Amino acid sequence: MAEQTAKTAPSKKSLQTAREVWPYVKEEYAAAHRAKAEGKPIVWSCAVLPKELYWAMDVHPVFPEHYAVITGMMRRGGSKDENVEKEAVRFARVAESAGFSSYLCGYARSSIGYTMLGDFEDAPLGGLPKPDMIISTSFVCDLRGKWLRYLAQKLDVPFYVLDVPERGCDMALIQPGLRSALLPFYNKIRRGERDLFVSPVADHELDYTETQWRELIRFIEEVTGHKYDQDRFNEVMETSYRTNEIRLEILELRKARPAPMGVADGLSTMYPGLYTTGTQKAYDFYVRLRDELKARVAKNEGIIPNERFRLLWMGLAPWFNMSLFNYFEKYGGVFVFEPIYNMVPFPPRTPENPIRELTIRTMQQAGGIIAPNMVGQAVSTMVNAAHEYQCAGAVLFYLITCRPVVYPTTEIARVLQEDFGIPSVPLECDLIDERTYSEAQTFARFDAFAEQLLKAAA
Amino acid sequence: MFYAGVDVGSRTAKAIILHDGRQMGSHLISTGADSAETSKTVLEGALRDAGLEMGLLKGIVTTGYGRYIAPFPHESITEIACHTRGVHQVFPSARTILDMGGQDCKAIRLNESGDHINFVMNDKCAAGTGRFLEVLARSLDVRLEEMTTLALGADNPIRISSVCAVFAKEEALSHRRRGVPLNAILAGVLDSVAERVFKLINVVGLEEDFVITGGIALNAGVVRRIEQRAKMRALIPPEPQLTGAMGAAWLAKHLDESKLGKGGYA
Amino acid sequence: MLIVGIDVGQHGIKAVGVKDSAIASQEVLQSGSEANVGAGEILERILAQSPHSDNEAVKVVATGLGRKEVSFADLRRTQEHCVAKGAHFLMGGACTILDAGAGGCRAVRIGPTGKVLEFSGNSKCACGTGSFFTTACEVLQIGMDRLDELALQAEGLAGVSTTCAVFAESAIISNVHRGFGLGDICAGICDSVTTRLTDVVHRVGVEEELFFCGGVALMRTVGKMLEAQLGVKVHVPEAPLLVAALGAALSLA
Amino acid sequence: MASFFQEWVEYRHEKVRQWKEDTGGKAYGYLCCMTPEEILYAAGVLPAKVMGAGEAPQEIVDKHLVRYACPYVRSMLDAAGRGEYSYLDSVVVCNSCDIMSRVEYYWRTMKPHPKSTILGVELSPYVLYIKSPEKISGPGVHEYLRSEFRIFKQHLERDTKQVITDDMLESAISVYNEHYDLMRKLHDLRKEEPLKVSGSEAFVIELSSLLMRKDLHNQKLAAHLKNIETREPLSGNPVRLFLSGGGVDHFTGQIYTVIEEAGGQVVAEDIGVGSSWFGHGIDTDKPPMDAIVAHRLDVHCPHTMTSERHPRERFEYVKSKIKDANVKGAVFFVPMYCECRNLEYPFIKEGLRDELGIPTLYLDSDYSQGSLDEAVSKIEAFIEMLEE
Ligand SMILES: Nc1ncnc2c1ncn2[C@@H]1O[C@H](COP(=O)(O)OP(=O)(O)O)[C@@H](O)[C@H]1O
Ligand SMILES: Nc1ncnc2c1ncn2[C@@H]1O[C@H](COP(=O)(O)OP(=O)(O)O)[C@@H](O)[C@H]1O
Ligand code: SF4
Ligand code: SF4
Ligand code: SF4
Repeated sequence: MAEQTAKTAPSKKSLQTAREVWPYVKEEYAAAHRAKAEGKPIVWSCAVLPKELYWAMDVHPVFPEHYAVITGMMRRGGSKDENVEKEAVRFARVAESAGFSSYLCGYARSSIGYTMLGDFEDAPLGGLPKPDMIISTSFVCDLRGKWLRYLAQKLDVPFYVLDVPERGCDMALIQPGLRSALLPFYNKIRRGERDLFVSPVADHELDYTETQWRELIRFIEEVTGHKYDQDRFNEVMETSYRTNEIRLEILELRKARPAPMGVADGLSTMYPGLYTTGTQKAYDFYVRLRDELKARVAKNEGIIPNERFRLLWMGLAPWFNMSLFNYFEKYGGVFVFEPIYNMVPFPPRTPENPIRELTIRTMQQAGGIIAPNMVGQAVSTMVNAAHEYQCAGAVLFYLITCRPVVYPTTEIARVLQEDFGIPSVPLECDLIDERTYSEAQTFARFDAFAEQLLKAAA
Repeated sequence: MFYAGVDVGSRTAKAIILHDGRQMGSHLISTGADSAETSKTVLEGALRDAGLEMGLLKGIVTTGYGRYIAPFPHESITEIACHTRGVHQVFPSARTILDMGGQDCKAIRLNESGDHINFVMNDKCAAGTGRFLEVLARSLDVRLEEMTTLALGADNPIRISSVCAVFAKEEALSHRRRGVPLNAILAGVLDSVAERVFKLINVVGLEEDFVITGGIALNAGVVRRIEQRAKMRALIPPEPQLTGAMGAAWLAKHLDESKLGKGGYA
Repeated sequence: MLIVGIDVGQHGIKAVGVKDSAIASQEVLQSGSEANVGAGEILERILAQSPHSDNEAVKVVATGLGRKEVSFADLRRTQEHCVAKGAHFLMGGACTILDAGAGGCRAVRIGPTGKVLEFSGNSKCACGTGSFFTTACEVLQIGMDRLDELALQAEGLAGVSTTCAVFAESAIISNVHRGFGLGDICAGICDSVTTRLTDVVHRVGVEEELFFCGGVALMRTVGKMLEAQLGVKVHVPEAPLLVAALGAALSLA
Repeated sequence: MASFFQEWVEYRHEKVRQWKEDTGGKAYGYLCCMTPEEILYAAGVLPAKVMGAGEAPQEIVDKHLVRYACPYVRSMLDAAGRGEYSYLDSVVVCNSCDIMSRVEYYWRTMKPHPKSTILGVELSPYVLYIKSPEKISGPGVHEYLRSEFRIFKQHLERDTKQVITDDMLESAISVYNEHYDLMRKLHDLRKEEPLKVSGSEAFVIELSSLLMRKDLHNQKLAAHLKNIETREPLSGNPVRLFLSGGGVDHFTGQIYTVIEEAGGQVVAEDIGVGSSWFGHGIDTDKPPMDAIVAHRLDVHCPHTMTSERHPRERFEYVKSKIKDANVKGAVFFVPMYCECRNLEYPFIKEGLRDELGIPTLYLDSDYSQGSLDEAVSKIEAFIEMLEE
C-alpha cells in the first residue's frame, strides 16, 4: 500500500533513427518560432487533420496537442528533480480551476492551461508561437473541435472546423461468424485493388467532405491572403504519397521475428509522419529508418536477445512514462506493434483533382477500416494486427480521459480472448497527467500478465 | 516434499504448509507494522502447527503486500496468480473470483486450466473493502463476527448515501443518535458494500461457478447480498482467508518440480 | 435582541451570541448527542452566559451539516453563507475564505460589501478535511496540537502515499516503520491535506489574502503551507471554529 | 389536468404499449432532437423518447461500456439490454455526441433485433443511425442532411410499407407547428412576474409531449394553458433561475423540485431534447423535406458547431433563452464525462458574468440519487447568495 511517488522516465530507444527524433522535434519548434519572427502566418491545428494544404499554402502549422506531450515529459524550467511538478500537471490545474473538468483529455487541459497563463519565459522549447488562425476537425472526437474553439475564443483569432460525417460502426466486421473469415480479406489490401471500406461510402458523404475542404481553402485564403496553387499542392501530395509508401515498407519489415523495432521506437518515430507529412525532410527521415530496419532484419537483430512473447499495444501512449514499453523486457517480452498512428495504403493519386483524393483519404481515416474509434473497425484492426505481428498477448490502454478511442477497448478485449484466445491486460491512466497513474496497480497487473504469458509459452 | 505459501495481506498474514498436495499446517495473525517480521512469525506458526522445522521446506512462495521483503529464501508471485491458483485447487469449476481483503477488492476471471484471463482491482478508496466494514463496526461498537446476525430482521434497511467510509461512519452514528434500530443501519451498511463490490464484478463479467474468498467471505450478510445481486450461489472455501497462501504453496511445489524439469521462470 | 448562531458540524456544535452587532457570548460543545438535543444544550449554555433580560427576544439561526434538524431555529442558512458573513465582520474588505472542518472544506470569494461572488467545495471524500487529521492522530496516539507542533519544527516531509483518509492509517504506519522522523511524518500529513485545500481555493481564485477558518485552521502548519503553495498571506482569526456560528448570528443582526 | 401529463411520464412504457394496442400502429424510439419526428408522425408512427432507467441496478452495460462514459447513456443502454424497450418497433440514433453515435453499435450488440435481410444486408435495420452533421451552417450542410433524411425516409417507407407523400408531411408539419406554438406560449407564461407555472410543471408538460402523438398533446396543452392563465400566481417570491443541463429525464428531472424546495424557480432552460428547442415553427413555404432540414439546422445544442469565424453561437443561444425572463442565476447540471457541455461552460460562465452580471453554479451529475442529494446544499447556498 505504501506506493512511492511514481517514477516516470522516457523509453529506452533501440534504433539510431529513433534517437534522431528529439533533435528533429526541437528543430521543428525552432522553425515555427523563426516563421513567426519572419511574419509567416501560423496555424494551430490538430494531428489527425492532413497537413499537406498548410505546406502548399505557406502556412506554418503548430500543434497544441503535441506541445501537451512535451509538457507531459518536462518539469518546470527543465529541472530533473522528481519532486518538481511536470508542466502538464501545472497547466492542467490552471484549466481545472477555470471549470474545465479533470475527466477531460490531458491534451486539452494542458494546452488550455498553457494558453490561459499567457506569456511566460521558461516555457518548454520556448512555448508556442501565437497563431493567426486555428483549424480543427470533427472526426475522431467531439473534444478536439470544442477545445480548439475555446483557444480561438480566448486568443480571439479566426477559427475553422472541418466537418466529416461520423460514420457508424461497420457491424459486418464483428459478426461472430464473419470474423475469422475476414482475416484473408485483410491480406488482400493492396493499393487500388480494394478500397478500405467494408460498407460503401455514399456520394453525399464524399461531396460534403469535399465541400468542407474547399471551404477550408477559402478560409486560409481569406485570413492569409495566400492563393491556393494546385501544382504546388500536387507536389506536396506526391511527396506525402511517396513517404507513405516507405512507411508501408517499414510496417512489413516490423513483422520479422525477432522484432527489429518495438513500440517505443514506433511511437517516437511517428512524429515526422504525423506532424510534417508532405515535407522532404519527413521523406528522408523514413528512408533512413527503412534502411536501418532492413539492415537489422538482415542481421536478424531484435530489440532483446531472446524473444519469449510478443505483445500488441492498443491505444494512444502514456507520454509521461514511456519506460512502460520496456517493462516486459526483463521477462523476455517485447511490444512489437501499435496500430495507432500507423499508415494504410493511400488512395491512388489523382493529380487532376487532388482535393477529391484528399477527401477520400480523410474519409478512410475518419470512418474507414482503420478508424481507431469506430468500434467494428477498431476490433478488426486489432485482430488483424495480432495475426500479422504474431502477438501472444495485448496491452490495452484504457485512457481514462479519452472516451472515443477507448470505447472499442472492452469489445476488443472480449473478441481477442473469446474468439482468438489472445489474453489482454488493461493499463488505466491519462495521456500526460500522471496524477491518476498507480504504479503499484500497473506493475501488479503487468507481472501477473507476464507470468500468464510465460506459462502459456512454456 | 514440504512446501510453504506465505500471504502477507494488508490486515492479516497467513501461511500454509503443503505436503504431497495435502495441507499439513496453517497459521493466521494480524499484520503488524513490520511486514518482514510478520511474515517470519506467521511462517513459524504454520511450521509449529505442522510439527516441522524451517530446514525441511523444499520451497517457499510469498505473496501479498509484503511479498518482497520476507527475511527467508523465497520466490515472490503476484496476489492475483496465487489467489487464482488457490481457488482452482479447491474448486476447479470456478470461473469468477471475488477476493475482498482489508484494503483492496479484486474481481478475477479464470479459465478451465486455472489461469486468470481478466482482473480488476480497487485499492484507491476504502469504500467497498474490508476496512469500510471495520470502520463502521468499530463506530457502532459491534464485532465483525456478529454483524450479520445483528443485521437480520431489518424490514426497511436505511440507505447509507455517502460512499466515503469516513462520512458513512458519521451518517451511521447520526442515524443511531436519532434512534434508528441497529439492524436497519447495519443492513444498510452491508447493502452499500455489496452494491459497490458487485459493480467491480460486473466489469470483468460474472460466469459460473462464482467463488468468494478473503476475510469478507466470513461476513454471511455481505455474501448473501452479493449472491442476491449476482442471482447465483457463491462457493466459499473452508478457510476463505487462506486461499492466497494455499495458491502460493501450490506454486512453490510447481516451481520446484519445474526446476527439476525444464527451466523455471526467468 | 439577542441572536444566537448555532453551527451543528460533524465534529462538534459551536454557538455564538450576538447583541447590538457585537459578540456577547460563545461556546463549543463536543456533545455526541443527536443534533437537536445538542443544539438545545448549547443554547442554554449561551443564554446562561449572555447578558439579557427575561423578556428580551431571542432569535436562533442554525447552520452546518445538521442545520435542518434544529427544530427550534428561526432561520437556517448554509455554511458558505455564514462563513462569508463572519469573515466580512472580522476582516472588512473583499477576500477569499477557506473553511475546512471535519465534514468537508469549502472556499468562498466575497466582494468588498461582503456579497458572496463564487463558492466551491468538496464534501464527497474525507481527504483534505479534519477527519484526515483525526485518523492520523489516532494512529500516532498524539493530540492535534502535538501533531501541529511536530510538523512546524520538521525540516523534511514524509509523503502520505494514499489520498484515502481511511488507508492513511496504514500509509502512516509504514512511514513510521520506514524510519521517518515523527516530525517529518506529521509534516507529510499536513502537506497531503494542504494540497487538497489548495485545489479548492484555486477553483474560486484568491488575490491578496486568504481568510482561513474551521477546525483545520487551528493547525498552524497548514496555514504556513497554504501561504507557500498559494503565494498569498493567510489570516487565521483568533477563534476559527466559531466563524460560521458568528456569521449565522450576524445574518439576522 | 397536470396529472394527465404526469401520468404519461410516470407510466410511459405502459402508455406507449397501450397506444400500440389501441391503434395497431408502430412506435419508434428516438434519442436526440435532430430526429425528424415530423417524418415519423407523417407515417403514422409514434415517436417515443428513450430515457434512462433511474436507480434501477445495472447488470449488462459494464460488460460492454467503460465506467467513465456518460452515466445517462449507460443507464439507458442497460435498460435496453434488459429488454425494457423491446416494445419499440425501431430505434432512431443520431450523431448527437461521441457516445450517442455509438449507441447504434451498443444497442445492436446488447439487444439484437434481427430483421429480414437480402444478400446479408438488412432492409431496414432495427437501429436506424442518422449520420447528422456536427456543423449546422456553411456550404454543403443543408444538402448533406437532406440526403441523410431522405435515406431515413426510405427505411421508414420500407418498414411501414407505404410511400410518405409531401401532403402527408405537410399535415404532420401543421400539427407540429401548432405544438411549437403552444410550447412557446407556455414558455412566455414562465417569463411573467409573478409566476403562474412552476418549472417542474412545465418540464413534465414538455417531457410528456415527447412520448405521445402531438395532436393529443396539443389538445390537452391548449386547454391547460387557459387553466394556467386564469389561476392565482404561485406563493412566495422565488429566485428566478436558468437551468442548463444534459441527460435531464423523468429521473434527473427532480432537479426542478430540488431547486423549488430551495426557494428557486426554473423559468427558462437549455436541457437537450425537448420542444423548448424550437423557438420558431417550420417554414411552410418551403418543400416539406427542405423545411424540416432547415428547422433542424437551427438547433443550437452543445454538440453542434457553426461556420462562424469567431464562434459565440452557444452563448448567444443561452442569452436568447434568458432574454426578458429576468433571471438572477444560472445552474449548470452536467452529467459526468459530457465533454460538449463541460468544454463550453467556462466561456458561457464568463459571458454571463461579464455581460449580464448573472452568476453561475456548476453541478456534476452522475445520474444517481446521490448526486441529486449532494446538489441540495449547493443550490441552497447559491440561492442564498442571489437573495442578498
Ligand atoms: N470473522 C469475521 N467476520 C466478518 N468479517 C471479517 C471477519 N474477519 C475478517 N473479516 C473481514 O475481512 C477483512 C480482512 O480480510 P483479509 O483477507 O484477512 O485481509 P487481507 O488479505 O487484505 O489482509 C477485514 O477487513 C474484515 O472486514
Ligand atoms: N485543536 C483542535 N480542536 C478541535 N478540532 C481540531 C483541532 N485541530 C484541528 N482540528 C480539526 O478540526 C475538525 C473540526 O472542525 P469543525 O470546523 O468543527 O468541523 P465541522 O464544522 O465539520 O464540525 C476536526 O475534524 C479536527 O480534525
Ligand atoms: S486523446 Fe482522445 S479525447 Fe484527446 S484529442 Fe485524442 S481522441 Fe480526442
Ligand atoms: S471517499 Fe472516503 S474512503 Fe474513499 S478515498 Fe476518500 S476518504 Fe477514502
Ligand atoms: S449528456 Fe452529454 S455525453 Fe450524455 S448523451 Fe447528452 S451530450 Fe452526450
